[in-house]
Amino acid sequence: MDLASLIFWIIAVVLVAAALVVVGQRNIVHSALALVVVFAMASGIFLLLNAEFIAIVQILIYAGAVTILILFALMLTRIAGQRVTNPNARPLAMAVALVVSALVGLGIIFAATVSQFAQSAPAAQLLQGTVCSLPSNNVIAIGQLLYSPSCYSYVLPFEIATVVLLVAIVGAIVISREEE
Amino acid sequence: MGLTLTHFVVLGAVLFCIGLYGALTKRNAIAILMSIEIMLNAVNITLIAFSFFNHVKPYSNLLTGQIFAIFIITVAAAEAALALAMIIAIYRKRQTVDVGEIDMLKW
Amino acid sequence: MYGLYEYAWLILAAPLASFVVIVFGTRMADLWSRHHGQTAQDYAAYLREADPAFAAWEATRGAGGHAEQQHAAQAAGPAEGTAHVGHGGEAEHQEHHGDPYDDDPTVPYLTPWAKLSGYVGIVLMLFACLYSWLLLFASLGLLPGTPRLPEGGITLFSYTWGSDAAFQPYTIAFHLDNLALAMTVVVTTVSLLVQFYSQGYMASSAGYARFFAYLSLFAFSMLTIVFAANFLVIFVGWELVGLSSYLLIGFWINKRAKPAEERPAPASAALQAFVMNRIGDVGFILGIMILFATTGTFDFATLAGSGPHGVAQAFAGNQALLTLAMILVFCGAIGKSAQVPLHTWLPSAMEGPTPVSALIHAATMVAAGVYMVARTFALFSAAGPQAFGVVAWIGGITAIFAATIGLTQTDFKRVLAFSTISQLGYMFVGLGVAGTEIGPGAGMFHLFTHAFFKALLFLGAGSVLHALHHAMHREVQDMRLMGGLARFMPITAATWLIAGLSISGFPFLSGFYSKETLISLAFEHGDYALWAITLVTAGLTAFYMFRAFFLAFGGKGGALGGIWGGPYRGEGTPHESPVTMTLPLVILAVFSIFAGYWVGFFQYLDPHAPLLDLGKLFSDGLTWLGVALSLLGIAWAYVLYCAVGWERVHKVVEANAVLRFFHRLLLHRYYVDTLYDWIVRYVVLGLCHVAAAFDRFVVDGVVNGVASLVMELGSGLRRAETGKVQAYMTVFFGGIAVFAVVVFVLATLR
Amino acid sequence: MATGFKVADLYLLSPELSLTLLALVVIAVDLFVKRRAVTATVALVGLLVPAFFTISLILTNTGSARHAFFNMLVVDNYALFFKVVFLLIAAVMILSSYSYVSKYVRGAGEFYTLLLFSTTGMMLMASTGELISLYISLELTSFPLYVMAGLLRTDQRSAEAAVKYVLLGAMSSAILLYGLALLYGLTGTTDLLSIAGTFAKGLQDGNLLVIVADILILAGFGFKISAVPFHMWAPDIYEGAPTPATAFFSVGSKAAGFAGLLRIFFYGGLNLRDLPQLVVVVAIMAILTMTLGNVVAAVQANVKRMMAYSSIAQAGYLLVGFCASLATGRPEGNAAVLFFILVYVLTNLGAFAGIIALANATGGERIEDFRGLARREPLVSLGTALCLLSLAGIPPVAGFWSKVFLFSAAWSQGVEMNQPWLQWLVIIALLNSVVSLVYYGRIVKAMYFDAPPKEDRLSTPLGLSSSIVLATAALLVLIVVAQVVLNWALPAASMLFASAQGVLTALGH
Repeated sequence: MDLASLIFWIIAVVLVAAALVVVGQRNIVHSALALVVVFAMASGIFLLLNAEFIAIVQILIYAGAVTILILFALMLTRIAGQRVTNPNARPLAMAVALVVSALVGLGIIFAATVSQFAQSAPAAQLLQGTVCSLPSNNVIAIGQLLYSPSCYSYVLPFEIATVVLLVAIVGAIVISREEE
Repeated sequence: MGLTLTHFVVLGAVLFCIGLYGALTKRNAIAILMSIEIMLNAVNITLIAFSFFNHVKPYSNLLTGQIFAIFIITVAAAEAALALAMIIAIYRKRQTVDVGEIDMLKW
Repeated sequence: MYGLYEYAWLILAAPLASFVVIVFGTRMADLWSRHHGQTAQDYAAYLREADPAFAAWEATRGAGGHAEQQHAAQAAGPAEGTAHVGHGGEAEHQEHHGDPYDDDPTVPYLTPWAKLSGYVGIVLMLFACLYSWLLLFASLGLLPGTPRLPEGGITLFSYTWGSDAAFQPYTIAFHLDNLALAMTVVVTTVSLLVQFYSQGYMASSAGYARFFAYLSLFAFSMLTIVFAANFLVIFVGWELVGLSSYLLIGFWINKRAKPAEERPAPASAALQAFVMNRIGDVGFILGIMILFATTGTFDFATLAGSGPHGVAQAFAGNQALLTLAMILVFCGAIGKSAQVPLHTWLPSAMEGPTPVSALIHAATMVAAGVYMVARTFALFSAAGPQAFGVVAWIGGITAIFAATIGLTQTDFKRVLAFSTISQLGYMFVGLGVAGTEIGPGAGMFHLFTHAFFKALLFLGAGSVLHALHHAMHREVQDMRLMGGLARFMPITAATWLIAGLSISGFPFLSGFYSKETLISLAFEHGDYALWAITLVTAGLTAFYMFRAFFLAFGGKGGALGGIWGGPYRGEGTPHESPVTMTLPLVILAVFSIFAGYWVGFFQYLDPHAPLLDLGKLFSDGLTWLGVALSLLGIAWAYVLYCAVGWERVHKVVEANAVLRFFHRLLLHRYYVDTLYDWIVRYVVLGLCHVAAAFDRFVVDGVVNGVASLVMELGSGLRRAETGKVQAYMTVFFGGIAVFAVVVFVLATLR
Repeated sequence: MATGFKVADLYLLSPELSLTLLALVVIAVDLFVKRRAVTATVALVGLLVPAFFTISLILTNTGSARHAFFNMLVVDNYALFFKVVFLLIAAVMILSSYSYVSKYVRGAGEFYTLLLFSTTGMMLMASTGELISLYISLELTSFPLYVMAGLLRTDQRSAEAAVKYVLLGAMSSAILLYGLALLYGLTGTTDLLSIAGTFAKGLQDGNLLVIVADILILAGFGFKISAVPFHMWAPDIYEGAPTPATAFFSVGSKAAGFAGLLRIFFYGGLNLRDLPQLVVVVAIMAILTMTLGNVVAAVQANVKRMMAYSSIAQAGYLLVGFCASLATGRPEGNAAVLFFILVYVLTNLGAFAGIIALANATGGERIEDFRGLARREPLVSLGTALCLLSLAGIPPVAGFWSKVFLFSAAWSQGVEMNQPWLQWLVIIALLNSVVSLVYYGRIVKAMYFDAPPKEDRLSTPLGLSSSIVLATAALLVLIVVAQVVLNWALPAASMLFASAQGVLTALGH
């Protein structure tokens, strides 16, 4: 077993365990803290896959911002005197949920393991525009792919994403604004 | 035995599955949201794994999976903000975040 | 090349345009201006000043209405006398007659905008009329530089709804050929004159603008039939004609029934016309459906052609079905052209304003049936002699049937109504006996000439009624209350005389040519029974037309031995109608004289048909036999109504048991209306009860069963919507899981 | 091939660009001008700008697709058709929602802004040729919808609708993302044309992961178009949301969902592999959707809830056309789908305008509140009744013809391509149409044959009555010009196939 595999297995086990804690805990704050572990471990997986930038972003946005957001929300929606802050559904519902999610997961895993992925591109070059060679630095490469004007880049979705963020801001403000 | 694509895809699927189970069983709306975040992370892992193991020339030159993941992170964060705002809004009106009790609209 | 002809759709568009302009333009403006300027009360005050008749009527309405109510209460008998307040309105409704104003007098009649809408209608119709005459001359080759129409005609407009092959038969197509053009001329000319005439006739009636809108719609509908290139369009026009006739017959919606004169209310007359036509239309639709189901097309030219969609090929070996189809199609014509046994609506339709009657009888509605048969003549030819036999015999029976009824009617307009039915019968005889070598020419020729003198007869009658209305301040249609009107209204009388002579087949007038041709055709064709019927009918026609003439315009003691003038049996002093009404009479009189001189008519419609051989017509003894019979009829009418006088004739008839029986029989129109009444009351209503029971217990049972099943299922399924978000998620992913399993199983099985 | 970004590319993006700017202008106007009418007017008049650009794009359309931003923006007949539909939706929505919004909704200015943003997302979704932009556009479409559901003033049900919508929406986008990720993994690219090429050449049949990806994507879009079993959100959210927002969901979400679905399945060449299994899934979905929608709609008392089930049922009919095209590889079914969508959009907007008018005047939205409406408000009743009859598919209104086109396309393709089960699908759809008469008829009956609870005249604001008149008039006009629209829809639908075909040709198939 090489080092990468070892790291992978460690991270994977912790990741799954933390995720199970998130869905298993009956105290919502513990769940939230376990969620931070999930995010951090996922970031580790990203590092393993040569996605340094995303690993950092993952830490910054998920482990930082989103978790804080969730914790704030938890504080704001606290119900006094409630012992179980993160209750489960009824046993029957849980059983059904287990079956359903197991089916979905197993289906995907089964399909993924027996299927083959495309190994070669079609004969003709179909991508529009020039594909520039990317630098080995992950951050620079992603920057170039996000908004390079001359090479193949995802500038349109990037611009749309800005509007999505604006909509989210406007929406969050409108929703949470106290009635005038 | 080196790491293969299957390792990561299966990890992603397992994670997705756990998130899904959480979303289906947790009754706190915020917990559901957390479960959904796990599911999205699972998707991200899958995507980045695909990006890493992409052997299809010339597409493998592009880090499409990573770009996709960035967009997902962005949107998920925005979605989380939006959802939390709504959960807080309904908490203010009903004093509960238990989705089992949020069932005025039915039938 | 056919540039001039290609704009013939303008003729169709003109009345539609005037309808639209009147309804959405002047009528709106009228309503607006009335709302803002002139109120109904203002108008009543104005009318009180301007029209002494109105003031008088209004004065009697207060007192008389009350008196009538008491009268009604007495009539209802002591048992119902106590309920008099509740039933007063209804009783008055029953007993009401002699009301000078058939509509609410406080509704303004002739506002400037209404007047304008009349002008709009007339001007646009004038354009259509002139254009159609121009085209007629062009198609006769009289217009230098413009070729005649090609034999198959030209397509004016074609719009296929949907490019899919399945939609190909559903085409809106208009088509112009000589047949259509001849009919267009008739329709536009009569419509124009009727509209012009209506200016005077409708001047004192409410809804002046509405009337012109309806007239335009009527003309448009008829022109749709005329230009139709396939059964689909002709059917649309057919129903539009039904609609507009419904609107026009029932135009005086507030007018009541007059049981004393056996006259229904316009509203119910309109309904009767509509329903009768629907009965015929059932056959029409079935016929069209058989044709379409077998050939796959509605197009006349295709049906008549020899291609795979033509009836010749499609019905090969199945001639009986084609004959059946064409007889069913002819059912539509029976209804529309008021042939026996669906004729009863036409006399009732006399309740509409008289210009409408003129329009219906001369050009627009009843002519549609004849025109349709002429239009589908090739199909009837293909169907063979049985189909033609049905056409001819229905026509022949109707001709003599209606003519005999006409002998005894006392209502001025009703005589004309039965004469129309009778003459339409002639046209069908003409179509039925002509055979393929002459084509539809003979029947259409009579339609062509008849249009002018029948319009003239009706407009003349309208002129008389108008005059009497003004003289007596009530509606008079009974000929026994007229007499000697020729001295009061010479123009009307003179033109009416011309029309009467023409319809009687007096030599050298238009009716002579068309009618005698028909009769001699029946003889040549070997249908001696039909020939005899038409010959006798000719004599009867002459008799009742002149009976009407002498009763209304002449009478014992008048000038020219009672032909001109005589003792006037009504009250007041009638006057000749205004020039807006007499001018159309004069124009129509000219047409009534000369329309028959178009000897190339047969050939115009069908290039292979022979010319109308005048020499043969004049030299044939049979022709003069017919003329002699007509003259005999005229003479007999003169003897009875000028020399003897109708009172004495009446006494004689009443004294003789046999004569009395026939008089009753004819006066009650062979009791056909009574029979229908009975059938409707007992048979149809009985069937309705059966159908209602079936509907209630079987149909409703099934429907309600299915509905309650759906409801039960729905009530169960809606419970799945628990309102719990996680249940929704579970279903969502459960669905995915199930789909995945299904697909995996399928993929493995493959 | 374009090598990089050109200013001319902005022209192709101009409708969306101007719409975004308009949304920003509206928010700014709302900030500085207190009168709501001004905001609505600005939004409505401002729509002329994207409309102008769209028309200009249509006029300069040569019939072949134009690409910009590395094929992430595709301007072809298909995209233009949907752009028109979405602009129509936005315009009618603004026109008909003003009175209700200013009365019952908090943040009226934001309502319009969100509406415009959502429309932008829809337009982008119809005209994008790449998965990432597709996903982002989908979210741009959805986010405003989530918010709009919760905007009803002081109403717990509205807040509940918003929470449910956002949670379910997040779930569905997660599952869609998984599908898209698998698609990317399978083909190595997110460019739809490249995916089509890879599907045609680089993958073999019997690839289970392809089917899984198909199902996941179908589920994601099935949520948007509310197809059974992904429909559960619709009734609750429809009932709880402000009525204009409901109207917008019922047409916008559905049209956008179908726009994306057809784009990804046909333009992206997903129809090139493992069809039989996929078609079975879609057919089952279609049958379930039609039947459940109609059956449950029949027992609803709340009109908005009933309309939700009705819209589910309509999605079922649309799936029949989609299924036909999927199974036979012929564009006719999709063309009928496009026409059906246009008619459905107009009809539903008209019907909802009637419901808004009633809710606006009386606050009631149950079927019994419609009693005698014909006497209280004849014009609106007539328009609503016509729209409902159109939804039921009663001739001769356009709804009838859209159904005729859809079913006859499916039927004739079933005959031609020897797929007899398609005819059974059509028969089931026809039976469902009969069932649908029950509940549409109930409202019409209530409006025209029941005694009104109050003898008064309701006054309908100009915007509402004009939008209902416009919608109804459009329905009647569509009867006549149906062929014109079809002549546009067919090339649009063919183009989706043509692109995949073009790929195949380019690959030397």
